[in-house]
Amino acid sequence: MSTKIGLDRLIREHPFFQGMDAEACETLAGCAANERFNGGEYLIRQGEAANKFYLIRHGSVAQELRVPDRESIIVQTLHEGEILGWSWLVSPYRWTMDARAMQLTRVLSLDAECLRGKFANDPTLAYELFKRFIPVMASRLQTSRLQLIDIYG
Amino acid sequence: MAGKRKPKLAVWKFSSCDGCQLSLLDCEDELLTVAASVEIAYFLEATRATIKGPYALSLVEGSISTPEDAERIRAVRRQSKVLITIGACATSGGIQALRNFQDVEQFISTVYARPEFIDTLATSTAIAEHVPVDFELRGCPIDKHQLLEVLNAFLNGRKPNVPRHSQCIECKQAGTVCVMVARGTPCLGPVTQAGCGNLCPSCNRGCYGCFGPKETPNPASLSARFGELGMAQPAVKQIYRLFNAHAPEFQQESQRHE
Amino acid sequence: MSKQTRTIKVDALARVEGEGALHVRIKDGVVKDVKFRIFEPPRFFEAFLQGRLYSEAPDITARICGICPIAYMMGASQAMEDALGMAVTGPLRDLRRLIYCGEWIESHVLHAYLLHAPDFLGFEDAIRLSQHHPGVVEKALQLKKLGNRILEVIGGRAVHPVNLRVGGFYRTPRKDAIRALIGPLQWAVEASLDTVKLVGGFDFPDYHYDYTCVSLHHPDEYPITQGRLISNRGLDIAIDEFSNHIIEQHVAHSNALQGHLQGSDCYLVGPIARYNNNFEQLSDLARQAAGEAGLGRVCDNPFQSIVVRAVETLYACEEALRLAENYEEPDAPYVEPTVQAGIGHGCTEAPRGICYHRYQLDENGRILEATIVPPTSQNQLQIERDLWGVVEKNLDLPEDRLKWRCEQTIRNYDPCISCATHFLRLTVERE
Amino acid sequence: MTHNADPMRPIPYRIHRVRSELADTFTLDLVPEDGVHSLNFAPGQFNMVYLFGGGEVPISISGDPARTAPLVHTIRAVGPVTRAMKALGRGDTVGIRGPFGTTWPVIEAEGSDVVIVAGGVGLAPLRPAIYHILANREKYGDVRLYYGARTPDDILFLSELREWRGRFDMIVEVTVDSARGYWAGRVGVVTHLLERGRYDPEETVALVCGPEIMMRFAIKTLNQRGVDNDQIYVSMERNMKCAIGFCGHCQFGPYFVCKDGPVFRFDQIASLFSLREL
Amino acid sequence: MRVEGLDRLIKEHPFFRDMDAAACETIAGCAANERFNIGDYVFREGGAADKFYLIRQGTIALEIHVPGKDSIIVDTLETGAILGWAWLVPPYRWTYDARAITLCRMVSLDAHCLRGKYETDHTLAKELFKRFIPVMAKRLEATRQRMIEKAQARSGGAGKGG
Amino acid sequence: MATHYSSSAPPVRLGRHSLQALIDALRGDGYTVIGPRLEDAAIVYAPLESADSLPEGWVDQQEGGHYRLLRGERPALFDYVVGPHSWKRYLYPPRQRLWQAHKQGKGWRVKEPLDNTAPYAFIGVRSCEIHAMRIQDRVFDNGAFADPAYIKRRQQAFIVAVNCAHPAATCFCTSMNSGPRAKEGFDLCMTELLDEQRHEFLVEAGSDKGAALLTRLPHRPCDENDLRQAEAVATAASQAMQREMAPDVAALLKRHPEHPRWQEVAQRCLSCANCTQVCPTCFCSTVEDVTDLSGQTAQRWRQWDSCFTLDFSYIHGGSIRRETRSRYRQWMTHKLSTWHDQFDTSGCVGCGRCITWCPVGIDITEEAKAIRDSEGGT
Repeated sequence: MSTKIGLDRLIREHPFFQGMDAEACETLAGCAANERFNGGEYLIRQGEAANKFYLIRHGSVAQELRVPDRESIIVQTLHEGEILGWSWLVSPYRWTMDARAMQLTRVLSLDAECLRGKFANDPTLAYELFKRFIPVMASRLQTSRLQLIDIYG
Repeated sequence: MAGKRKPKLAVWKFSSCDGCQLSLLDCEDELLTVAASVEIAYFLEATRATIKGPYALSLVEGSISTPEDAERIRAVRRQSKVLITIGACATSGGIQALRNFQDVEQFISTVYARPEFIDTLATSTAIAEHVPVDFELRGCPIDKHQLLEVLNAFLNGRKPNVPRHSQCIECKQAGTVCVMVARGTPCLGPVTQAGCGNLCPSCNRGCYGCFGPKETPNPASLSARFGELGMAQPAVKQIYRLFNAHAPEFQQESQRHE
Repeated sequence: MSKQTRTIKVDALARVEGEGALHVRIKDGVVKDVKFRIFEPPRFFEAFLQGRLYSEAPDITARICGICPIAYMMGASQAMEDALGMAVTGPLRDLRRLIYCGEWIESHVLHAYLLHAPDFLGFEDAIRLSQHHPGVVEKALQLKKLGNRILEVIGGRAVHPVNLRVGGFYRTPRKDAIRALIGPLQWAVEASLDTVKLVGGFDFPDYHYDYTCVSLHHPDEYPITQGRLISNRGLDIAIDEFSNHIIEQHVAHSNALQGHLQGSDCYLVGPIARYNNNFEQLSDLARQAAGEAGLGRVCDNPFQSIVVRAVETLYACEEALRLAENYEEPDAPYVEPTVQAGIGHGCTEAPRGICYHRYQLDENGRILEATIVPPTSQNQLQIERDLWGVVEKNLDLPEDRLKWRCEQTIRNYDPCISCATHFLRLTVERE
Repeated sequence: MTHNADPMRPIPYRIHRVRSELADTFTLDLVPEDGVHSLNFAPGQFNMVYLFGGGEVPISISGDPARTAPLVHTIRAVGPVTRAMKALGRGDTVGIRGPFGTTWPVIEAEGSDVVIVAGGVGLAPLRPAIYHILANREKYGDVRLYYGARTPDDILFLSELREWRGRFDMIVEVTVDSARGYWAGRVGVVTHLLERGRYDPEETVALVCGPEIMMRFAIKTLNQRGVDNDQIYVSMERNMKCAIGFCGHCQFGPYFVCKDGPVFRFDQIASLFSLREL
Repeated sequence: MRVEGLDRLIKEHPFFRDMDAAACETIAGCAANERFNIGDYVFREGGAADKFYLIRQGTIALEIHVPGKDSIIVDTLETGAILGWAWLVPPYRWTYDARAITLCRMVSLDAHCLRGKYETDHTLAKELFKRFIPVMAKRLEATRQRMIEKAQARSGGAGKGG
Repeated sequence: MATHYSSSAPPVRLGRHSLQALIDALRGDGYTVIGPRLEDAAIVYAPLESADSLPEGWVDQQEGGHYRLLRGERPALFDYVVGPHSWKRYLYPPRQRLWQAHKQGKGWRVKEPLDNTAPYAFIGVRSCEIHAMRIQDRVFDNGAFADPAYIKRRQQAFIVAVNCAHPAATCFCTSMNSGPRAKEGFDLCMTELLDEQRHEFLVEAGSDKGAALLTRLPHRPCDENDLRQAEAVATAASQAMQREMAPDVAALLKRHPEHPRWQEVAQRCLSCANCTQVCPTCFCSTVEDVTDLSGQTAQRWRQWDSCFTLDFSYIHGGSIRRETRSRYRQWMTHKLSTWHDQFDTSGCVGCGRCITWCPVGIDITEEAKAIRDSEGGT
């Protein structure tokens, strides 16, 4: 049980969940697990079932797109305090990219199945969670678009 | 530049009056210096000697008006590191582009007794409509000083001082009095690119657009003014249909008055 | 898809004499066929002149030729003046003659030195010539520049001048501008005298032809802007009878129409024709220089056209000098035309020979029909005839020499810069 | 400052050294041809660098302001003049007019934290400011450099960045738009660094230099983080021909960028910055 | 009358597929019809983001203005798409220019009005947000795909040089 | 600017025929005298040797895009106002060489050109034109930098002003506080006094240089009546002014960078740059680098430019002001508004040239008024 309490705190302290009330964090902690990846290890593989998302606690993760016959291209790196993964929210719930730990990386994973179960009776929890996803996605979308247009040209 | 091999110059002719390449020979004071600075490798108007490509610089005169020419210009492009078009024919199809507005079959039969001997395209088009062009030198004919400037800029590796602004700027700087304001003479100067040396206004006549449209011209507003000066609609149409009739901005404006 | 078959059509296009090719067929050492082919793409001037205003014709027709735009502008202007029942006389006429002299000087010097002389001296071009004879070429360029300067002072620019119009000029030059030409023209008279001497000393291939020479003739002056059409075979007509005597024909191998003289299969226009028909009108100095350069009263060797051109250059310099010295600013730059329906003819002596215009106007001054007959189309048949003769005489020459000789033969005519010069593809078929 | 009698006349400088920085970017070290002309500059100022017969371009000085010789310019070959300059070598001559323009607020920023935001070749005009700040390190609070480049191959001054990154008194973060797998650094735009950087918005003076579009998004992010416009300095680029306020080309609202800029405190120009085609 | 019409337009729009009728009606209370001609700006970068749009018909280009150059089109949105989520993200300012490149008919939804409704009705919020997330994810993915293509084109060229 | 205009000499009268003496005296002092002349259907500023070349008896008729010279009813020498030229053509020539460099080994030697231009004497300078010169003085000496060639020409120049008697319909100097009466900034200032009895000029000296010259000319003292008559000329001119600039236009334009009127005027504007070229204060220039074919010499030339050209705002990759809308906004806002920020004065002197010489007659006062009217209120 001590782990649960610990997870709860980790969730509360993660910037993504800033402002989330304690009760909700506790609920979420019920779906959470600590995970650890060594440098070079993959957190996520393109095409596989997306049944989690991650809060990065330490380390960094490279999001990579595979390119036929060539080395993958890193489209973004994620670092401490950031989240990884929303394909669990988007049909057909498969990862669209690889995510590789660039060094020893500690994350908190949240199980999608479990979360969905909690949302069913708690629209406020869903609202609170989704509300946080949207700005992150908006920021990543904007970042990607800026990367695409070559703003340093 | 010293010690380097002289760049090879080629001069090509398509459908045209020869006046623009003649401008090079009209550079009497500079011709021999030019000849000393470049290797004249292909210039039929000046020499029967020809040297094989590739060429560092090709000057292209004339428009594309036959199927063979459409092929030939591609070959010229392939052999040319830098390709510069010279004159209204090469940059906008020239006066022969007036055919683009009409039925070319009828043109042929107006002129030739045996139309079946003539092989021509229905249109006369600019070089840039067929191959990439590095720089376009305007004018019907080009101004020889501008031609020298382009050659000079090429040899010195700099940007040519060939402004794309209006003829009016040239008139005003020369102190030439505006014929439109002071005499009511319709003048294309405000929509025409500078470069001729404000010839027509300094002869008290309106500019007739030899140098083609300036950057971002506003012919619709100018045409409205022509109307206020008493110019009839058909004349407004015709004034844009001369040596740069096929230049998009002039073409559109003339079509507005059909 | 031939719409109608008309063998005679005067309603014809004025071509820029342009890109040319030569085809000679020789069988068993006998010339079977010679074709001088003009493949300059057609540009349809006569067609798009239809519907334009009379006043636009000089500027539009100028674009037929970049080397002799004055010939076209002047021919068109005078034809329009004829149609509108007016005439330009006095100082304005003199000014026209002066600018035309500029064109003769510019065109003749260009041809003589830059295009033709290298043939006689065995150089590929004037630039190579200049490496061996720098002084000659530099002087030639200065002379040519003076011709252009006359065009610029009166016309605004050398190629496609802007200042000429039906009725005269848009703006007449200031007296001081014209007077400034006097000094250089005095030099030019001397320089062109030297030219006559120089080219008179060239080696001329032995070839003679009994030409039918057609030119203008004017009782008071060497013909440039005006006159009657005459020939050395008795033709003597006003220019409005031109089309009754000369027909144009379209042949398969040429984009240019060929001119024929009624009653004679081919004829010659240009410097030799002018010279032969108007020797007496030349200045004393010019006649004397011609004689000293080995020209007779009549020239029958087309290779000597370079000498005739030099003589005409001398004359044009003298004439320009006289006109410049007498220049006074006219009261008005032009005679105001009165628009009316009509038909008009204009014919002037372009550097290469007579250039004829005919226009029909409606009552608003719009062009209903236009005909322009440039000198080159008139000379085309004669060029082929000369080629035939020259090839026959030189069958033993190696191919490259024969080719060069053929080119030189064409260049005798200065038919147009691009074909007169060096765009000749010679195919010799030996069967 | 030794001013030329005629501010429009260039002083010949000889190229002492050419360093190739990136595929299209190079650095010229220049010494005066007469051996005596000296030119003191402040970080952020620029010179008009003239290629004889080729044309003149405004180039920020990228050397150490504490050293008057050689004069250092880092140039990206983007136009005809700069491309032709790329072909120059040791011993060739260029003309110099300058220095011109306003400077980075290295004095005003004393006592504050400094966030330096650079994009692409925009690091070059900031380098004199970095030199100055590091030379006077004790006068400043935290110093951060956030630098964005297109790819790892487009990172300017790589060895110096490494050196600075190794210092304990400066944080250097570099990010690229895209990279292959071997790249161990960050991928993402520079604004992302600003979003997450641990600077204190209240205490920060930000120096921003890069293409206008990059600056636009950087400023937006800084604002979002709570850095006010009067704490942000930017280096503007406009068509500078005379560099002395005579020719009018670089006008930007009530300013001439050559004379009143290129460095502006952003609140001076915030309202102009959003206007199109100003 | 008008509200009823909007209600139907909202129900029929793919974005709101499977949304229950009552929710659609609630949303319709925040809706208005809008029309933009070719070249019109729907919004401009930096402007207050107080709406989002359902594109009923037409094409919208999302652009970034670059001084001295043609605007860069970062995306085009067509019939059936939605436009705008800056109203969900502080500081609620548009990040791009949106310009009609054909005649566009749209339904706009007022942000203040919506916020008022969903802040008390989290089911409505959830329904709305869960529709936004996949749309954003798709666009993000498309953008990254283009990044890859661009990176490949670039390195492809450089590779040949070696 | 070091030139000080002030003099305590009393006004005098100069007869019509003493103008030749004035011209001769100036020429004798080494000045190139420039004055109004009728050329090509307009009054232009050209070298003047004889007072007979002055456009006697001509008046001008001006409107937007319209200029005609007509015979006036009286043989006045200065009954027209300003034409297409301005004095900046002489003080700040359309094209001038800045310097020239010669190759020497691997290096280059830069030489400044010798400016041997004789000093100018300008005859017939109007009050608005004096204001324009003073505005350009601030441009070409901005404290940090100065244009030596301009300053030399300007300091050497001798200014003979003329008070306007009949403003053109396009004039609006009264509302710009720049005329019609010349108050300072001249060496001499003349008011033409012409009636049945006499044809004279009342001449005031504005500088010691002017006063000194005046003593060398045949003149007579003035009486009260002369002064009154001269004053009446200026007053009548002021009252005849037909156009005016919207008040507080500087602040007005600052409020409206995105006004729809900019788009509307762009429909008419040709971006031909005539307004900037005829404007006596517009100072924008560009430079051309000129080389010889062999690359042994390089020159730099400065020439007039205009904010109406596409190239004007070019930075690598493209131009900032691509639309005519933004170019017109730039010009008008600069002239009437941001000019104050930069030079502490308006850039407009109300001479009306930009109105007259706009081929399509765009009227800067009308444009300002339209924006002002859109604000409503008083």
